[in-house]
Amino acid sequence: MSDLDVFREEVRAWLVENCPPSMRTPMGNDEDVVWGGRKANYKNPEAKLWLDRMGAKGWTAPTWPKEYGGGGLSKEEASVLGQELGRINARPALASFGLWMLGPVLLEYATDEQLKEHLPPIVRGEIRWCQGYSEPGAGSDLAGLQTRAVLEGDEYVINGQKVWTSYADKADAIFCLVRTDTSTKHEGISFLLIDMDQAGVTTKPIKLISGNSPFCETFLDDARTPARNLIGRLNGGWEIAKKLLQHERTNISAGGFGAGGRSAALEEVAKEYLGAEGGKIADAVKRDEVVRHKMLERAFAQTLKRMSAESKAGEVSPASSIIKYVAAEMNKDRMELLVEIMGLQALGWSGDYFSAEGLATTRGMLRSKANSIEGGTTEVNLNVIAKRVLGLRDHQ
Amino acid sequence: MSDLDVFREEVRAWLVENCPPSMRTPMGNDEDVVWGGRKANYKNPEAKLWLDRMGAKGWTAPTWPKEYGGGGLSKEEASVLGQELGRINARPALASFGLWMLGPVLLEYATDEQLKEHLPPIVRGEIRWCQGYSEPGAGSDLAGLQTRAVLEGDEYVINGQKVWTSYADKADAIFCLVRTDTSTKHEGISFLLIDMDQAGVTTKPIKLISGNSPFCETFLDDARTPARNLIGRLNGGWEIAKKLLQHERTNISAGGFGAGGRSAALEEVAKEYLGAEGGKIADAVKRDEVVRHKMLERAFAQTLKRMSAESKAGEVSPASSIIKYVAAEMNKDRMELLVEIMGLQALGWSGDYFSAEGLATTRGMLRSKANSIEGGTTEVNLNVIAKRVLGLRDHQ
Amino acid sequence: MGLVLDEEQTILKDSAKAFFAEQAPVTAFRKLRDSNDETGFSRDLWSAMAEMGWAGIIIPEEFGGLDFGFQGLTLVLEEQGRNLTASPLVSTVLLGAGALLEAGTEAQKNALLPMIAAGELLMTVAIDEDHHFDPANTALAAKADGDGYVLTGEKTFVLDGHVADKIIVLARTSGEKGDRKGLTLFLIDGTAGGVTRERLDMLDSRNAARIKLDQVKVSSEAVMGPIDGGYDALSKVLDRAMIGLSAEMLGGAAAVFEMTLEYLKERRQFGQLIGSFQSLQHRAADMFTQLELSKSVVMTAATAMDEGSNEIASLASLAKAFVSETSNQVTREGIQMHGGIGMTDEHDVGLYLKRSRVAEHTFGSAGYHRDRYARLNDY
Amino acid sequence: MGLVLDEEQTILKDSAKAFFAEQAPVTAFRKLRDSNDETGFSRDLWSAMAEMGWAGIIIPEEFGGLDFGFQGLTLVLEEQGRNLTASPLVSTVLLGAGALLEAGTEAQKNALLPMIAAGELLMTVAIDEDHHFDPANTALAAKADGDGYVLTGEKTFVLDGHVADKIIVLARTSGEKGDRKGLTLFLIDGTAGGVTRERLDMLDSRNAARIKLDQVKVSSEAVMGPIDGGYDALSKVLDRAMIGLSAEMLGGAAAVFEMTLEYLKERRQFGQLIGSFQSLQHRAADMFTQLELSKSVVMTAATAMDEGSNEIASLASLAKAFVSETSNQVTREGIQMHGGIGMTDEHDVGLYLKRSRVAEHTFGSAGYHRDRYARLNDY
Repeated sequence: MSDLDVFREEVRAWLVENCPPSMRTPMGNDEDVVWGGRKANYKNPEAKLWLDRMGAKGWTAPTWPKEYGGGGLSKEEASVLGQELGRINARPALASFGLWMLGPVLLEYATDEQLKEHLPPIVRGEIRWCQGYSEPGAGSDLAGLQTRAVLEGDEYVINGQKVWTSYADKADAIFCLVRTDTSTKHEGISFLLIDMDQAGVTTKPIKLISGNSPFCETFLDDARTPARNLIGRLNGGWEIAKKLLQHERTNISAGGFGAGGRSAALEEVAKEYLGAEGGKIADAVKRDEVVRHKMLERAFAQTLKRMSAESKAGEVSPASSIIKYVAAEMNKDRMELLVEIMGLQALGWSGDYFSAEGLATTRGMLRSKANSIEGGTTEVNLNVIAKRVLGLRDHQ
Repeated sequence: MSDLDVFREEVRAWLVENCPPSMRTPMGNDEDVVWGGRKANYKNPEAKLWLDRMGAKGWTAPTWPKEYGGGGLSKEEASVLGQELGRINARPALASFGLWMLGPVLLEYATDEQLKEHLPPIVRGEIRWCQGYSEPGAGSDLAGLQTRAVLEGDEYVINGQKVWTSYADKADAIFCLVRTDTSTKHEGISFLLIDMDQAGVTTKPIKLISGNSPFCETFLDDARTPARNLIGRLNGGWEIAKKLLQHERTNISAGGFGAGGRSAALEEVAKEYLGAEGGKIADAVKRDEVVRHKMLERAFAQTLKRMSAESKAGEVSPASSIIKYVAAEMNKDRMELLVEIMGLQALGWSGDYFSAEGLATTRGMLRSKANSIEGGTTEVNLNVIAKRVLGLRDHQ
Repeated sequence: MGLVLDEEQTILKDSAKAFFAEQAPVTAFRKLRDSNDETGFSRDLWSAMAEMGWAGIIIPEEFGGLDFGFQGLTLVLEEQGRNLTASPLVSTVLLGAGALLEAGTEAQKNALLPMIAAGELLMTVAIDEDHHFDPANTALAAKADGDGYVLTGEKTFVLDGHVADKIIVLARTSGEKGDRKGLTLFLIDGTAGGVTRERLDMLDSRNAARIKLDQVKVSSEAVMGPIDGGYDALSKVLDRAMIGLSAEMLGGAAAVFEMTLEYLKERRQFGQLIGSFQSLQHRAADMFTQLELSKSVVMTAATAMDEGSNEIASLASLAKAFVSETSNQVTREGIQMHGGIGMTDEHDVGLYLKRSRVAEHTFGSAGYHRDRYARLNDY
Repeated sequence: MGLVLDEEQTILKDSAKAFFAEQAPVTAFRKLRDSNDETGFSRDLWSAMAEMGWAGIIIPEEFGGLDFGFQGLTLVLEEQGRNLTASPLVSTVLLGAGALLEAGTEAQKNALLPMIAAGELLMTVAIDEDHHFDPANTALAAKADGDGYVLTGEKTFVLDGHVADKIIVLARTSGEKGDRKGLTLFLIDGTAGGVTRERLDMLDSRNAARIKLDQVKVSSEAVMGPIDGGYDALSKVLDRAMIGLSAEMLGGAAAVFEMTLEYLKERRQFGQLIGSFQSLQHRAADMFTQLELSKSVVMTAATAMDEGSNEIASLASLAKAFVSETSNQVTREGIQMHGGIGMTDEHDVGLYLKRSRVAEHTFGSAGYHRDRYARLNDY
């Protein structure tokens, strides 16, 4: 038996022992997602148990080094772990911007001291991070940000406003791009970690057209953070930002977008709402649109697989812009197509008359409009492909 | 009886008398078009007779002043003439860039002397004009033209190369944009008339992907023209060029594009090549595409009508860019759709196996690709709409 | 006239523009939405609109109307769409008055048209029973009973159905669901015994209701138009409704385009106005082009209605299909070009998108109308 | 392997790239076209390709082949497509060898596969009878006659049909035109008595023929695969052909994209490189994206073929439909972005467009394959 097989046996045995029964059932809705953090509220105590056990093993971050609380697994072992979790339909123990976004950047840019301070709480889900990037005046033009950080003694004092900070109202801390030099654009940006449990940080949820408020405005008024929370070089934040954006694009896209109706297969919904004749979707024109979409989804999945096979482990590349571009437009089209298929049933806002599936489609269609805006607009992604991949230049 | 009714009676009587029988039959193909000029070759003597009679009345240019050979008709009278010609399915007596393009510009910019010299031969079809605009280095960027004209005594000496000159190999004379000042771009262009019957002017047909050669390269090597053939102001040619381009866009679009398959209705072709079930095109997906196209064609026709109703007589506006943009893309889509519908029958190049309709579709599809390039590319038209109609600006 | 407005029409359009901008701008609709008002529109506003003559704009003078013509109504609808104004113009005038003019008996016309023109009567037509528009798919049964009928069944997506004083119900008097024959129109009271009404909470916060009819008895005088021939009668009413709604959608799309164009001219990114980026310029130019085409199809269809053209049905489907696609494109682009701010509930563009999606599906989607257009033209 | 080339495959791809660039670039195809050569390809070139092992690349070693795998063949086809090379690779290897491997008797395999591998035998399959691809629409009749059959009917669009030494004919042994049952494959000589062949002058100047069979007698040994079960046998052959042709189209589209990208980087208008105009940048970025997706579908389908996946049919239709759309988009944009020069016969981009349109319709258009994909997946 190979080492990997041995490992697999161990994992399997551990899971039998440690994955609580309710954690092996499909998630009902967004509320079942475990984000951890100081303010976490576990309706299901088994969710907490599952997080604690996985966190203790470091398996929420399987490939991170053991010394920082991670699982210390090889890429192959992590893959085995993923397969075994999938085999029993285990729910993710932890959803976390700390795991997906901040951690990888810290591992590349932080000092040993910083890693020891910040990674273990992320792994155990003891802290919930959010990301402070966009500002009201700087959307796609991220580097135009104005939030100022000034060093006073051994603390940075931060003033400014962030916007589109996901779940900032539920987060404990924020990783932030701030301006530390106003005389230059890209080279005057630094990357700071800021605790949000202070008077200088306030948040205000933004209500979206979908009726939800996953994003906030975050106000920094004389907020303070110790100087040791500067990650990487002073004024070296833009490089980190670009890396993070690629992580974000890849994560957003691979994870699928937003809410609503992802579970039911498009063709089954079409058969139900448009009728079927001889096993075929009765509306031949819509059927063709469904096939087009299914084909694109499949081509996209194959491309994700191919790009992942081509890339070196952990590397992110301009290909992330291709992925993000396709994923965003594809999901928007999917939701519009679902609305077309479901008709009136997907045009309701609330009420018993409309099916849960219908309401989720309506809201999901609305939410999906942000897919091509958040984490890099479609326009910015096309710019990146044109310039960084194809080598086309700006006007001279 | 109103004056117009009297006029209508007169026209009707004149047509009975003067329109030869063969000129009241549908045209068979492009060869039946009468372009006139010194090199004209009339296979059908009645075509020549019809041209001579119409030319003598000035009715090839019904609204041009009588003193310049035109018909001197009011807009209303010209409209009556058009209706009566249509009523007997009369063929156009003359097709002519002189009538469509040069004449209107001369009427606006030329001196009385120039008008007396140039308009009458155009009206009578005694001269065939072509247009010398594009150059190899300057496509969409028309004003980048390099063909030089230098005044020597009372003659301009012209050196340079024009390209995409329609039917230059069959034309007697060329109206040309030339550079008369190299120190500036738009303000260094003049508008010159040049006789092509001289050693300094040679033409070379360009073979297109469709196999036809409607365009030429035209070489000007020490070509000469009298100084009196300058139209408008020295270095004032760009204003004339813009007017002419609008005329061209409107003419191209209103006249429909290129060759191939325009006659048969799309839906009938679809029924024939895809089959019909219960009177419907059997392929429901293609049927939807046919309807989309038919709807667009109808919306376009209605828009032409509306814009013509809105515009002052004879005025051309940036709306010409909208018209040109839609007409070009619509015709390209139509031809691609026809190929899709006809399948193999529209994939032949020559030979008896393929129907004439099929071959015309193949060639027409290829020819149509130029629609969005000739007379202002789609990109240029979109720029014009964005800037001149919508008021959007360039980067500052 | 037709494709260019004449003087009277221009005056009407200008006064409609001023009226809605003053009395019923988007802020008014937003307030209405946020108040969760069950009526779903302002009765005061409707009275004011009636005073302007618009409730009776297509009603002949003999019935107290303005007899201004259908084109005039589309001009008002366009301005209403531009401001997202909630009013019973579609339900009461396009559908209700339209149906009376098309299929009403003299008695029905005499009784109801003057009340509509005065803004005193709300009407609607109940058609849909399913999640896709298709009048032939009517199952709601009307059984002969003495010299009257008994109606039983359920309707959905009835515009202003929960507040309408009179409801014209499309019911099956013979044949089976799916048949075009065997349908009949009945005029019933909104508050008749056996009628239950429930307002649906729609995406666009506009009025639509689910209506249940349980053994609703009506006399033979309730019949509108020919028995078993209701489909054809209704089709003519619907042509009017499709064109009118297209005009409303055109107004909404034009408003979104204008606010987007403004934004392109004021928002800066990367040190430049975003409207100076060529890819956005080209997309804006294309939107403008589609709007110009849409304007033509709406004006042509409205003119044809006034002229009694025999192509009205085709032109109505052309308008509904074409403007729906344009509205979809413009609202999508409107959100995208506004970026994050367009995603917020606070910004108006989302309200237009919501209205657009519902309107696209009202009286048949673009796909439905392409099929209908092809059928009408024999292919 | 699969989605990333292994070392052997990389070597193969590189050598194919070098081979076609040297021995069969676009200029060679242009010369062939302008010579109006009736053979329609270069026999010398085909011998050279056979020497490279490509004629036998999917043929098992026992039959004299290279047994390199189907993926290898798609790599060669991609490079062939990139250079517009005319060769019998599709007809003889994808179709001919494919059909022998799928449905040939041992005797047929033993006799023919080695000759194919050696480049000494040209083969093809005759399927189409109409202007749209649909094997079930076969009417060409095979009537039992003693212990053999008599074939009568007409085929069209037979790739390399006028030069093929052996032709596999899809014929009807029972049932009616439109039925999938009742079809049988027959192997006949290209020069058999009763066979008339005529080369069609196609848009892409590549080989396709019309073939008439007038009372062509064959023995029972000419039967390939099950009697009346030819549709299923052929379907498997066609899956291979669809994937292979998709690879060729991908190569052509990639070539057009590359030459267009070059042009964007060198052509100036308005004092700027045209590739610096954002609308062209975005369209170029989208094309590149579609090409990346196309590459994935071709590689996935080719891998599935080698692995004997039970999803091959779906993946083949996915590849053909998806790459056809991409090829259409890229060739259209290629011409438009080149402007006038792209319209001239002198420029290569038009040649690619012509090839693309014919290839799109070979073995079923994108629309055909979307329908097939949905059928295969039960919706």
